[in-house]
Amino acid sequence: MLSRSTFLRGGVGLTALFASARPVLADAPLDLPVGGHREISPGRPGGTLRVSVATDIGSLDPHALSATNVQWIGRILFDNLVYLDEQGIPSPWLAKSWIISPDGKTYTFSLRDDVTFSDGAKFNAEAVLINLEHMRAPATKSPLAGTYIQPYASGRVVDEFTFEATLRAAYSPFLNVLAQSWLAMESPKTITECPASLAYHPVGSGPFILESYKPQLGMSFIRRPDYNWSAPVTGHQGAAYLDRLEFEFVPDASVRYFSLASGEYDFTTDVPAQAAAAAQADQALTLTNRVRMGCPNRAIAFNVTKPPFDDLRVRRATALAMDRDGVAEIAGFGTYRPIANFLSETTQYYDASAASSLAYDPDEANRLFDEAGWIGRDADGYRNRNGERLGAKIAITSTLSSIPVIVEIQSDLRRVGFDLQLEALPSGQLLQQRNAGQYQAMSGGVWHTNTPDALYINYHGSQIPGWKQGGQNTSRLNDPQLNTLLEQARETNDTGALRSLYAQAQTRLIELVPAVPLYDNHTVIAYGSHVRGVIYDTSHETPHFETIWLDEGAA
Amino acid sequence: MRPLLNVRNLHVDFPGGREQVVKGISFTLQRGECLALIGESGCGKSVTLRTMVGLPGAGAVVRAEALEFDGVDTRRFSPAQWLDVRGGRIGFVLQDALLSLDPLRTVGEEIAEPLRLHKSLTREQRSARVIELLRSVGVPEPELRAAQYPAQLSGGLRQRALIASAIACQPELLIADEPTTALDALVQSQVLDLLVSLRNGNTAMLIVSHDLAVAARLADRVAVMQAGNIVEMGPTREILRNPQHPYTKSLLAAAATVHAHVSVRHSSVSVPNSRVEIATHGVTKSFTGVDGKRRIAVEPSSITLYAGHTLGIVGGSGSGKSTLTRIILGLEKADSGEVQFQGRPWLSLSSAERRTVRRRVQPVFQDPLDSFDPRYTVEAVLGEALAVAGYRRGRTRRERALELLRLVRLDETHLYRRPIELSGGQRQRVAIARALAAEPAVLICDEPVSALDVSVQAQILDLLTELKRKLNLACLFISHDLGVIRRMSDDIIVFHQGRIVEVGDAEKIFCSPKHPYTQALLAAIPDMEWCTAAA
Amino acid sequence: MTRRLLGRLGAGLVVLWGTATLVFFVINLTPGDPAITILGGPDALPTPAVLRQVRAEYGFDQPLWGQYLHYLGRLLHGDFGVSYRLHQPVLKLIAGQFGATATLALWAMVLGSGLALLVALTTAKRARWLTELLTWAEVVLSSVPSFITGLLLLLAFSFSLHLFPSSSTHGWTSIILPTVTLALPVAGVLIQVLRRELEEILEQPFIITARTRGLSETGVRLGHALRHALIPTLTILGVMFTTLLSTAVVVETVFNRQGLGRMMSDATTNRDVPLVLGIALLVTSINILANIVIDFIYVVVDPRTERHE
Amino acid sequence: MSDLLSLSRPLPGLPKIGQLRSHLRGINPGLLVAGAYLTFLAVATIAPGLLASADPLATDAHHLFSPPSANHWFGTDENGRDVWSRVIHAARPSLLLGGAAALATAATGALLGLAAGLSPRLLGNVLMRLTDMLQSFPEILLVLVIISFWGANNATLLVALGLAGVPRVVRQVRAQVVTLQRALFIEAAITLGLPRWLIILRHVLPNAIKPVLVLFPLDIGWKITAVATLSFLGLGASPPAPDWGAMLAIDRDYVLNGWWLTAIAAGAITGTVLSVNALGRALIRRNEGHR
Repeated sequence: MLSRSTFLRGGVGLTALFASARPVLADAPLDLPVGGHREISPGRPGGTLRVSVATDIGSLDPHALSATNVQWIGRILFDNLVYLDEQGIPSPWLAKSWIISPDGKTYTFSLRDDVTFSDGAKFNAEAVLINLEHMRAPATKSPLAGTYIQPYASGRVVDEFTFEATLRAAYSPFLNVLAQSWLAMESPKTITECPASLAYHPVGSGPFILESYKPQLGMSFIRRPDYNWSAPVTGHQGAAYLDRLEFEFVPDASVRYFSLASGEYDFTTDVPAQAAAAAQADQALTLTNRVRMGCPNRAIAFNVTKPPFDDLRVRRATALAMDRDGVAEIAGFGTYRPIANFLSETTQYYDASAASSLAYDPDEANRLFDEAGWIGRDADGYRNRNGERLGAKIAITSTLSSIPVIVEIQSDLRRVGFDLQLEALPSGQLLQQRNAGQYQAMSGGVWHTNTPDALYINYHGSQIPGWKQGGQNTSRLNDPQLNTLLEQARETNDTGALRSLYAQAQTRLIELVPAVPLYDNHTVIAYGSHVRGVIYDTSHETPHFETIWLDEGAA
Repeated sequence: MRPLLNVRNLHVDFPGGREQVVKGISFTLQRGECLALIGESGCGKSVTLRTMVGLPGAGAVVRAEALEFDGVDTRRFSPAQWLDVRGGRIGFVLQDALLSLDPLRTVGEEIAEPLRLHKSLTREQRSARVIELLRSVGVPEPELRAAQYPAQLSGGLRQRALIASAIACQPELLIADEPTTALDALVQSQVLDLLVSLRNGNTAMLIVSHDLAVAARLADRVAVMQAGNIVEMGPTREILRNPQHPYTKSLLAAAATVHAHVSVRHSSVSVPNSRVEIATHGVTKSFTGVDGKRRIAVEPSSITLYAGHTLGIVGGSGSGKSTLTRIILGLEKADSGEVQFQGRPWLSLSSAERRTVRRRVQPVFQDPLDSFDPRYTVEAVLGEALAVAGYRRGRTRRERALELLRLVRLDETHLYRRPIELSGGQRQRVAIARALAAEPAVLICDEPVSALDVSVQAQILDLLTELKRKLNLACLFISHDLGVIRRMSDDIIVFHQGRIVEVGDAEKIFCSPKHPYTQALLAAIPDMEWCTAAA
Repeated sequence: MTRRLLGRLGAGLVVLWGTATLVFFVINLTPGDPAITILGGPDALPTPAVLRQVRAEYGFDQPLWGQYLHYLGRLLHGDFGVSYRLHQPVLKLIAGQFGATATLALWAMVLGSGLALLVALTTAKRARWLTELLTWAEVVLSSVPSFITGLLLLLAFSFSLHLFPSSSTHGWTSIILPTVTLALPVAGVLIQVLRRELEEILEQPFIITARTRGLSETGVRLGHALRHALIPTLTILGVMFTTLLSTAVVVETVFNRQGLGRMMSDATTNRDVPLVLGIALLVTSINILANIVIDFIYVVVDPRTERHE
Repeated sequence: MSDLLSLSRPLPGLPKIGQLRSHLRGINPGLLVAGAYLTFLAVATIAPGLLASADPLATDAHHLFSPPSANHWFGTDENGRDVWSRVIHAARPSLLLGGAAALATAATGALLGLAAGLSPRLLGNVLMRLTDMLQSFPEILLVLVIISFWGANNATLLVALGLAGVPRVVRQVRAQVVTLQRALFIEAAITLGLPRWLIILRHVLPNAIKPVLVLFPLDIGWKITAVATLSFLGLGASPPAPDWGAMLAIDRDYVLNGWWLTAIAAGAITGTVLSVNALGRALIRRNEGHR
């Protein structure tokens, strides 16, 4: 997902504001997601949690959305068939157990028999069938869930609590994606009777029930008292502790920080990076910073089919010219980790050995440009070859929030004689270019998913965006060797084979440089010190709300 | 007896602004007496009036040895005392009732205002009193009028309503600033009658006018003001008969030339053998009014204008005289009929054909300033007209322009100024010069002197007369002022409600008017016997 | 009167039709892939079947003229379509946001014009230094862009002094700063116009007449001048409506308020075509209606208007 | 809203040079400050290098948010760029775009207004209905639609901002043309036998566009505000080009890190609009004084 966060929060007076004006550029320790996925001790029930959120996603049907917020909204309203354990291995949730056929094409799930949806509908094999059909039905217009289960061919209700899914081909990420919030189980009754209402009146089996949703303004949830089926990995028993959750949309970064610090809110799901240092310094606040799985932030994705980036030497040189530490500093003010690999470190089968060869090396960058024939220099200091200036346009949306990062990259590239021009386009025109492949480079963004199959989605030759299908392979890379590796990884469930295949894929990507990974994809949240019991989702590293409780004595 | 007003050595000036406006005037006014301040525009008479009610204007500095109303020094009045005096003991009538009555309030509300401020009457009593007042100033259907807005009333009725509001609280002093100036001759006469009738109480009256005739009709005494000073004061009859100060004399002389009974025309009585310059045949014109009804502006009318001859057209406002002249100028299309210029058709020409001869018929408008492009200097104004007459840009054109300026008694210094920087009389001279620059055969003068002071009027009229003779121009002369018409015209046409009611030799019409409207018009001329004697 | 009203309404309908047409074509002639937009933008990963479904459902596979006629037809039935991004009926969305902006605009109008009337009535034609001061005040008020005023107020009163909540939903006090931000430029323009008008009116002969009747300064200003000053005020308020909406876009963004303004800017940046069209039509009709209403209020305030018609 | 300032009468021209000195003597100190500020901006527009030597685009990831100092008069921003230099270099695009948009509005409006006022009744009415349409459609929405859908480059910004305000000018010019056609000096020219085209060219046109010219400076102020507002909403100049509104939009997210950034950008915009408006108003007042 492209994460888009802006804005601050807090209760510091202007004096404090000016005093803390010098940014803290270093020493903000990185809180890598080690643990934090399991409830340590039971909390105290009662109370209302007030939460500020950067953006409204406009709709609440996870199957019909691809937005980031679904990750934690999903855990509030819904449950999934499976849940990842702390090692990233699928573990039971609504499905108690499952059997995978040797050819990897048939999954037989044995389901819990005590789960109900908040509209009274019962959770059973029929419900799973209806949900999977709903995700892939064209009428749902699913931008994500439907694609994640694309290999799913048919489902069969074996008995009331046994469901059998048949895939067209083996698809090793199948269980992982079923653990993601976008593939949550919705009430079969609502899906069949009133699918249109799912957008603003979703019904699930989760620990909270939607009380109200006011677009652009906020939403509130109330506890479901009879909830008793949290994923075993979370260690939580019974209903949620909080009576009520109140979310309000606060797009302005400064306001988000100041209103948290002043106590107008207890919690924010989106701490602006620039306020992280201040939040951390504030004794009354707790700040957590977690790295998410998937592809890290690639500020630039090269179009490998168009000059100048059809030349591998130019791609590599461009990548080596970027000062990764500087960029990470500008983007994250010390909260974001620089990374030079195509998978984030927390993702399963991350291969650390591949990482070093894209490290910042301007001398090598210059050498490569020379080698590629870009020897001349013009009056502005840019390289040229046969009178043609070395440069490219990068297409960005005019509302992109990470502009300082692109600007820093532009400045880095200028030092090695590469003229990177920013072309801010309305999103519609950007999509047009993206489909038609008429761009030299694009802002790559992040792609969060809980499986290394992220690489398939982002770099497999079948995933090139076009008019017929969406796609995330904006590098338009179609490397037979890489394609084979990623296809094979989808077809096996053997851990050893997977590890080897994904390691090879990562190495291959570093050879090909279709994009430049720069820094990790983080979730930065903060909350008042009276807020206790915050645990994180194993798939998304976003907070769970059913385990949160309020320690009034500390408030 | 103690005078109601006692003013001694009054000075009013506006520091940082214009020069002193009132420079030490003295006068007294007894109860029941009427004093008229006479003078031309800018002589300080209006400021004097407003000083009497403590409203000389923003930033004014008032000094005087005595400034007493009913024995009390008005300079000691507190603001609250002034509020009691104004409207309660002193009534004030301003010049133009259309502007002097609040256009957003009904006539009744306006008249009730002083009653509300000074008398404790119930709402019913007030409205009854308003009706009574309206009736007393001669407004017919007072109930209806009280509910109407000022703009819905005719000029005369409006002025009466304004007077009614000033006398609502039976003030001891009624002050009137040019009370009849904006009105047609007939209406003016009726309003004067009303003011005369009001004098028959114990009310003192202080009026200001530029019109000697008005003073003659109303005032017991006259004070002549010039540039902030009273140059002469005395009983009306005496001053008018036997003026001592040269300024008074010149004023009277100017008025006399304007209003001369004796013909001062130099052309022979009629010139039957002269060429016909303009002839109209059955010209008609009607407009669609805002109410959607057709209103006839000009009924079939035929007039003939000879070279070297002046044809005067007289009539009240809205009588159609201006529409007819606009048709003759080709600025308005006629519904039917034809106009001939020098025997050839004029109206029926295509605009392109007419354009070549247009310069031969030139207008002089009432408001010269509006007739000049605001961006133009006098030189450019004249230059444009000279170009039409065939003068190319260059020395000859400049010399011709200077020649024209001299002809209208202006000089080279005026050439580079813009009309806005000139006085009213000078502007009118430039307008005449422009008309002459085009070398016309016919001059059409639409109220050319109405906006000017009397002494300036006389000069402009003299100039026109002289030029007409010198250049043998045919002249169509439109005015509402009978005196001016009589002085200028060989023949006269009387217009009334879009129709020509009387045509004929000027003297004959003045001596023996046939049509009742003409008779009424002539009867309304203020009596100016004394003027004649003075001249 | 009735005929005139019908005439105005008829002309209004033509204007609406024109607006709908203009916006429809401006939007649809721009390049872009609305299907992907509907599916959530660049991070959407739809299957080919989903893309086909979306294009068919929204008629993108039809020629533009077909889409236009279809769109007009639906408009005639009062169907404004479903938002691309929010997946809810446009009318419902607009209805949900309208109140907030209307309340804000109304208070701003009241505050702005009240302030302007008060200042103008008390200060017109007074001492020179006061005039000088107010001339500058007018310039400042109407020059400082609203987003700067808003930021300053937010910084000073919310972040620093904690007098008002920084978030938009916390109680009635949260409307105060946005209202002030919105009202200040209104006041700036109105004060300027009113003072010019009043200075002219207070020179009029009928004001002198009123004074000579013994009417006090307050009486003159309230009894005569005020009503005259209301006429240009009305004209401005009519024009002001669109200005207020523009300012609302900014104010709602700065203060994180929900409302039509923010929905409008969100809808345009997200290329939510049905929503943009819906808002355009709504705002245009309100504008037309407001001006008709103001025209008729004129008749009440100014008896001359009707006769001049 | 500025059509409220429209003057129904033709205005006389500007004062002559000779009168200028006496005007200067009585001039308001505030206006002098405004004039000085604009002169400074003019220099910044023509030769920004004279005032700021640092490269407005050069980043320095290791000196983000430096407070104002001798090296960096206004400190550095979120990319470590010199803010003083950025503020100075941002003057040109703001002023040029503001000026060009105002010019586009005035020119388009004047042409259409003349056409509406002079063309036959039917055509004139059609033009006026089109104007009504444009006027009922809120400017901000028009601008947002054009820019969101066509992109925020200089050309679309110019079109969008130029179009906004055109109805006002059309109405103003048309009203002026209609009034002028009945003006006495036009009739005087007709009676001189001048052809219609010459009268239009010589008398109608110059007098009709005078009020537009008088309001021109105020419109520049409005357009500069609009440019800044659009940038603030994220619809303005493309990064990394220095632009006041964009600086403000980005910097307000960093209030915590460098509050002066917000203050400086806000100050630059406010100062410019204020100066332009103050001088524009003074010009109007002077014009009225000469009526």
